[in-house]
Amino acid sequence: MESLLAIVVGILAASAVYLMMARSMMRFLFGLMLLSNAANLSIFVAGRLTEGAAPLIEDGAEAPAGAVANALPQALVLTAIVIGFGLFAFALVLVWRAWTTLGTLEADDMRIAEPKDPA
Amino acid sequence: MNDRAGARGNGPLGLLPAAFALLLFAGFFSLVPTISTGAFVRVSWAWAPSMGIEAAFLVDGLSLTFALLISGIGTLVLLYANTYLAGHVHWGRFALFLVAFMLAMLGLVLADDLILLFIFWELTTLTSYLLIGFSHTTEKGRRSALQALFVTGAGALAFLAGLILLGAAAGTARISEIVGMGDELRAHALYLPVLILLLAGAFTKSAQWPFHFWLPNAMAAPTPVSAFLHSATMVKAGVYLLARMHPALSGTDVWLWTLTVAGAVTAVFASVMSIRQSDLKQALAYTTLMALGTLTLFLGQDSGYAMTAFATFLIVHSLYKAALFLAVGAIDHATGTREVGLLGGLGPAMPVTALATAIAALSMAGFPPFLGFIGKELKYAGALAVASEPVLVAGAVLLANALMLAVAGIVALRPFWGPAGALPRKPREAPWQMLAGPLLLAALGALFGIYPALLQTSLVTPTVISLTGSAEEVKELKLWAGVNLPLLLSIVTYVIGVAMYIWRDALRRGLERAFARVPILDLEYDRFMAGLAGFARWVSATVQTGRLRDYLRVTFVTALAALAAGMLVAGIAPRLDFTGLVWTDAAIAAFIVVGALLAAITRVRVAAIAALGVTGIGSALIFISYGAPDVAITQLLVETLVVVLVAAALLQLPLLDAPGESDHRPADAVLAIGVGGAVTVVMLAVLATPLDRRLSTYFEAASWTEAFGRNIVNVILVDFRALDTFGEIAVVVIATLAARALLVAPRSKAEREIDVQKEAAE
Amino acid sequence: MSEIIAGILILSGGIFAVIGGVGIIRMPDVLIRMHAATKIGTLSTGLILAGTAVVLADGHTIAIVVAIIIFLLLTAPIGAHMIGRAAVLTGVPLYEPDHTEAED
Amino acid sequence: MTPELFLSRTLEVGFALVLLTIALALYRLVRGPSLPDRVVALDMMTVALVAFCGLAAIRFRVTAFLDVAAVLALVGFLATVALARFAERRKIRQQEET
Amino acid sequence: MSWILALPIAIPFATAVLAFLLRHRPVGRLISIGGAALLLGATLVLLAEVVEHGVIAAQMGGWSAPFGITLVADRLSAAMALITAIIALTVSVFAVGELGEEAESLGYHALFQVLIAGVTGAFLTGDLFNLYVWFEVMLIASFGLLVMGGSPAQIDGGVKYVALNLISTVMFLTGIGILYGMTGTLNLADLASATDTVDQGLLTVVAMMFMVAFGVKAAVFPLFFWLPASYHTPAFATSAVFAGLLTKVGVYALIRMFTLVFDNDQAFTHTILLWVAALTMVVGVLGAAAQSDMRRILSFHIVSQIGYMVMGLALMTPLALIGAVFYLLHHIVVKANLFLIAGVADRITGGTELSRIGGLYATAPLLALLFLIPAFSLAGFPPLSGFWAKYILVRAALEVEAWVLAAVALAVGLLTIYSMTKIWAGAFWSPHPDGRDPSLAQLAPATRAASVWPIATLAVVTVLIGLFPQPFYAFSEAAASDLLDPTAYITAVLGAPT
Amino acid sequence: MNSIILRAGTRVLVSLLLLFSVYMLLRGHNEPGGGFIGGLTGATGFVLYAIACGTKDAREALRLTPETIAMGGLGIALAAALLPGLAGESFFKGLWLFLGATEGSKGLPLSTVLIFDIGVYLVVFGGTLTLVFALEEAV
Amino acid sequence: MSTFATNALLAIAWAALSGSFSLITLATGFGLGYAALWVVQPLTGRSRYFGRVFAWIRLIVMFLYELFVSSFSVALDVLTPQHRSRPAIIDMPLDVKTDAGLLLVTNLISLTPGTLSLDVSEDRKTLRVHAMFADDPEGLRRQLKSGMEAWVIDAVEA
Ligand code: NA
Ligand code: NA
Repeated sequence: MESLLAIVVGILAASAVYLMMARSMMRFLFGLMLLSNAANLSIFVAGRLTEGAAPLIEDGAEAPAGAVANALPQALVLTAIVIGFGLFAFALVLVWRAWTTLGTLEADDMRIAEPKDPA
Repeated sequence: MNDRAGARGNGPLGLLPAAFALLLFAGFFSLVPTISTGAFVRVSWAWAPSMGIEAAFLVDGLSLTFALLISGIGTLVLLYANTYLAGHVHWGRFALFLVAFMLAMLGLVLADDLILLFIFWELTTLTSYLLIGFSHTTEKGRRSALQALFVTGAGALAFLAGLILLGAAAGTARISEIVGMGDELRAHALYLPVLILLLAGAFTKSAQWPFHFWLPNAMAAPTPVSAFLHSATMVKAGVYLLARMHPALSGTDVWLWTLTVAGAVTAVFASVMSIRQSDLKQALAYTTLMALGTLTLFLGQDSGYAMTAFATFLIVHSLYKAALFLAVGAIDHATGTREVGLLGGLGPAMPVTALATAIAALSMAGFPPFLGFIGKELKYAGALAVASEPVLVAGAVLLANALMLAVAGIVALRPFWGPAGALPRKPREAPWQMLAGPLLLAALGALFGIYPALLQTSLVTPTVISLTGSAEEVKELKLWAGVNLPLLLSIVTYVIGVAMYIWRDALRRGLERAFARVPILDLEYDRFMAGLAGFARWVSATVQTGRLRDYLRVTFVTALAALAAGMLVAGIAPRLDFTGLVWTDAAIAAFIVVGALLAAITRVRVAAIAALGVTGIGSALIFISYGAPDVAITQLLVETLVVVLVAAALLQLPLLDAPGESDHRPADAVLAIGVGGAVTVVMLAVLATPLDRRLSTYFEAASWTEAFGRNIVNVILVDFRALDTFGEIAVVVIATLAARALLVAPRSKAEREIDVQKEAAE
Repeated sequence: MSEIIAGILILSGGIFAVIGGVGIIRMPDVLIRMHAATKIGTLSTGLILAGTAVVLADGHTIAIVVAIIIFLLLTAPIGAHMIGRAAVLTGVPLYEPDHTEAED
Repeated sequence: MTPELFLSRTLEVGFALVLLTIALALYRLVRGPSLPDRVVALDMMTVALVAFCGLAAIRFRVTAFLDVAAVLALVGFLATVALARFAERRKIRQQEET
Repeated sequence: MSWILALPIAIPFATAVLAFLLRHRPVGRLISIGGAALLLGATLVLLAEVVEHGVIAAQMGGWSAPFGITLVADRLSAAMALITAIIALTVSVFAVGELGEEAESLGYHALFQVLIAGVTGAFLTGDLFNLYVWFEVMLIASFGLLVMGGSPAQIDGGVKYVALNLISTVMFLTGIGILYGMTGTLNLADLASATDTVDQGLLTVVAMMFMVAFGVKAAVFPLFFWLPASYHTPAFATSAVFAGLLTKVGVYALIRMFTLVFDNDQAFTHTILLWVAALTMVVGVLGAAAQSDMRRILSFHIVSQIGYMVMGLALMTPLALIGAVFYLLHHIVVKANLFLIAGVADRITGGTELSRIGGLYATAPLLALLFLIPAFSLAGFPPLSGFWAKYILVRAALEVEAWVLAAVALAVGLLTIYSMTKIWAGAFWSPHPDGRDPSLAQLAPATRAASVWPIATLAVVTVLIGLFPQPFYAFSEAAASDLLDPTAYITAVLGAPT
Repeated sequence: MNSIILRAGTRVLVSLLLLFSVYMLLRGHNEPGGGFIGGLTGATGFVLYAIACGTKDAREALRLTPETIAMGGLGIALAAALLPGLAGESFFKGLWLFLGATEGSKGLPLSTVLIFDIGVYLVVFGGTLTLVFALEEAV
Repeated sequence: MSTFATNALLAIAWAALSGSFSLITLATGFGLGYAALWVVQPLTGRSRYFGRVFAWIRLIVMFLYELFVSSFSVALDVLTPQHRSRPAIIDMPLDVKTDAGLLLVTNLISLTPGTLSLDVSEDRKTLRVHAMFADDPEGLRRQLKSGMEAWVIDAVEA
């Protein structure tokens, strides 16, 4: 499964990169979502996969009974998901604002800060 | 700019700068007895010992000569300027810059540390930039200032490199040590680079051809500046450097020929240019160039004659040139013009100025009994002492001298005693402060001409000692050295010079024609700057296109290239391993992939959102399958909220891509696949190696026993790595605050204007 | 015995789930798909969760399973109501027995 | 066939059927054609995911996965509500504009 | 120890919380300034501790390294924290003069303080993932500050800034995942030794990944686009703090990672850095030469100057690293100040486009003087701070006979002069096209004080470094030796090797 | 949103979601859950509230502005992190107090770690609502 | 449902979730539920105190029965080649008054496959239902009214 997930991560990344280079900033956002997803999965799989056993300690036990999933990457991914959510939310609002302020979602039309014909 | 005295004077405070300069002069003057014995004075402080840099100052013959010229002429110039710029609103900063310049110049000639020398060198550049730009309200003034800065600045950079290498070659930054290491340095592998780089600095600073063009333009500055910087001092910094390095670096063929050729070409070229000028100040500016060429020429040599000639002419030139500049300034100040064609008949109105000018001009023309004569004789003697090509060198010097004579005539005769022209203002004599300088300087030229021994013992001999290391090489300064070849050459000079003065208009016309085809370097400079600006614009427009998609593409290409380069150079070992693959996993992977591809392909926003939801759900399935319930829950909650947010934002956004969007972007697709592929390959290589799980092992053991939590992931989040979590919630707070700022901020005026435009377009 | 019961619950839940899935593909308009999908889906999930409760059979699990089923019964119909309302309001073409399948 | 074996087999079949259901929903999601169609598909996936959690809890004997299911059951419909409301409001705004 | 390492992060956070909760009252801004002053005190103590005791480390939560998160300060990070505090204080004062109540009620001070916390966090953390978190804190705060005000240019610039930085962020995150997957650790000091036993080829590939991720943050060629696209759009106080600090965090991260962790294949990685450095210097300065807006010129110069710092890292000799450290410290002060000055110029002349402004030299001499200091320092004019920075680097390049690099560094200095004088000529020397006589007297006294004092303070720092380079050089020397031989760093974090 | 059905359901669901979110928060140290999950769940409740009844009502129900809650949460988390420092321990060190501890059970555990997690909860809760409310009001 | 009852229910739910029905968890649940209800106070309308056990049981049983039966009938339609359905949207007068009652009626109608509550009119007098098998709209209307609604009214409002 680790190898398979590595391939899945690659496909996610490829889709994301393709989306991010699209003209519409909405598609960029979608690409961003996918890219974060790919990054999260890559951390998760980099910590190696252990089927099933969640890193929980049974009542009365001092430590997990058997082999459990690697907890550290889970914590990292969790952190990364929440951070990614914050960043995505901001980016979304920014794109929305770009639409209301600049009147476009097209990346190519966003030329206010760097005008085509510099004075 | 208002060069003319305004209604207000500067008051007694205006004399302070001159008094300060005088004080300095007096201080240096008091050192003359010590230095004239061939001794030197050195003071130093540790400044940046870790870098091997000292704040060290050395007074020897060479530096004292310069210091006296700088502070002495500085005193007179400041005195002069006080009247020249009386009542000017910017008198204060002018005086400040001028004094600062003087101090920098003094530091330059006194510094006994390579880096300290450079620092003062650059300070003179900076202060002269500000001084040349005194007439900053005109485009011309700004251009001249920049040109001077740019050319000398460029040289200075080479110079810095040269100094660093010199320091490295010598193993010390102490100049007084370096000058004694001539033999070692000349044999050093770095000799040639050091020499070339230092010469680049010296030649640009001293306006040697082909870097000369900035100097005449620098005449945009007020006259006191021209007199001080561009005749007496700053331009001589390059010459000073060559003289200072003479003991250490001279004596090689490269040194000899570079300095000789550059000096000779500059001298002749400048003399010729000088005669062409109709602006008195410009004419003088070119004679300064000529003098610098001549000085450089002598520094190319080793002979005692050349060294003595150098020392003498250095002083001579400073005296008469400063006097003439100041006098021309007085004329300008009085009449409002410096045009030769307009000026005439000023003699009766400005008798003192006329006298000072005449004396200085006689010295410049090289007539006895003025110091200029002695200087000229020594020049010929020095030129003839050149071992290899005496005729060529002497010929160049002769031509230059003759032209100087003609220019002296143009400056001293025509304006005062020629027919009166249409002057902008009725002339009257300049006030005493403006006369003191020219008179004193001209008088000194006469004094030293009649009593050359005064100069010989006090400054010339010590300077030659600095240059050659001993007093043996010094030649005597004499007004009458008997009938010899130099005297004959002098007479030839007079004849040719007078002829040139008489037929100056014809000569000028002839030169116009002759120079018509020579490229004018001043214009070449403009072309270079325009080219530079054009190139910069091209680079800027090519790189920073303003289009996000270009930026993104380059970024992804760079990332891919970096990874690919790493893989190709370092080599990695990816391994595919599908053992133990469960079919449910394959199905989940397939969901994610379908979701991702759908999101990438569909042009319908809602479909894309749903597709993203699928990849999210797929990821959650993986998290569930591999024991990460916390992550799965968080992922699902976040997915849900993302849908809520997107659904809200989408209310105002278009649901489809704008028409015209081509979704066939094969190049992008290739790039995307490349990036994805690279990520996969790296991941596979990593997964092929074993993982050290000691961190998690520790967490598993400590989670309950030490941190009292059974959910290890949560314990990591709130205890083991709580700092991460803290940062993370800060991200959440700030992200939402930032987004809120965008959402609630009232729309700006500019936005409303855009709205109006949009409406108008519809 | 509990394994058998759980197995049957899981199997029937799974079968219902697939029927819901087929329904969502086969049914002629969005409202009918919803009848088929969302609600049969809810039933199937309920069955499978019941199976879970039977297998794990501790108080904690049962409590959670009951909670989940309550949650589902509370939320699923509200969601369905919202979709149905939206479909009608936005004028999604609805199936009439005599006409062919409609798409927008 | 022991009861245990029966359970593990049915469990496999259960996973298969639930995943098949998600796949069928995915098909509807891709096809649409209307927004409510897609929302129905997403909703169905969410519910199927709850079932998947239940199955995972059995397979790994970990109740924790039911927590995932609980959150999903409680919160998942919010996406449905949001999207459905979006469709409605969008339509209403369009009508207002014209 | 624990206190003094945690305070530079905790103080700005506490300030942010208080300033936000009291944002509708005048005391809110005082809290912001007071917090920055406290931060300055704390970082001073931190630096003193580090100078006295060498590298110091604190284990958060008391969990020993590499299990918990370690905060660690060597000379470089302590100095960076101190400079951050200086910038925080000066800019927070300046902001009072520039920003209105609207920005404050939207939480400007909180965003600003959290930005500062993110920066100090990034400098002080000894943990790779924690570094990522601080990067994110900094990044999201910078997003908010960048677009606060919401003008079309800000939104436009913001989109580019956000888009490109987010890509870098994800790359960084992925890189962390992969590095963890190879080594099983996140602690930087632990990584230093853990990376010795892994597949070195793979490590190089991962190094490239980090190079790109940090390269975007540091704004090196060809990854700098976001910077000139956006830095000229926000409030000047914001530009200033961005210009001073943000890219430097990227440079810091590059230095940290490529001296401590990715030092395995220098022949490859550092050669690439060499090319990056040269191209960054050249392209940045040419970009600046092409601009005619004060802030855009300054923005491109940030890029160009980053090239110098990377050059120091790329050469990787003791002297070169000294130069990099010196450059880093000097440039923060100078660049922030130039943007502040642009802010004042904008307010009294009505813009930053050079063809539409002017006259400052004649009627605002103080501002002119205050501009000259950082401007010529930036161009490497002696005896200002920038001269020493450039001198050391050029010497370092010549020392290893990197002739071309030295020539590039020098030539870029000349072009820097060119654009600084362009500003000088355009905004200061040339008369104002509308015949205005811009003067500081136009500003209300309080605003004037809030604007001029920060600028003057930073200018004084620039001059002091220039006139007394010895302590700064000696410090940089010690900092560079820490970097080249991380034994002390590793020991401070992990304890003495047994 | 003028769906009477949705509004009727919201009444029950919001309470349930809030309750559930606190449950997830408090059990988080030992079972799946914690501040993030709790905060997100709780926020979901008020998001539903806002969707069903409008942000005005939702804000009224919330009493405090969500920004204040989020910032306050950050302050609480910071305080929980710094508190051990005041007690002479490392920052972020968990300080534990077991109320009513007996031989067999540890009693009710109170700790700085829990306070920290409550801070996390408030931040996530308040932050999410800040965003959602502002967005709802803007579009 | 009264506020108190809701609160009690929440307390029980809490205890259920906590996995222990001890007094402490119940009390905690009650407290937390109280807090939650306090928060949603603006929404809370009037409701009654006493639920009827018998009516509830009948409601649940009948609901489950309906759920199964109609699920099968929908499933049958899914699995057979022809679409048997005769969908229609019918309006049904509503007598249920309270929020809880309304929610129960509409949800239960929605949950039973074959019928779906589309909307309630502003005056709460009419429920619009989409029915899959509406060959006899009037019969269906009657069936829902006398079935679901009646059971709910008995359980909640009577
Ligand atoms: Na290493
Ligand atoms: Na201008």
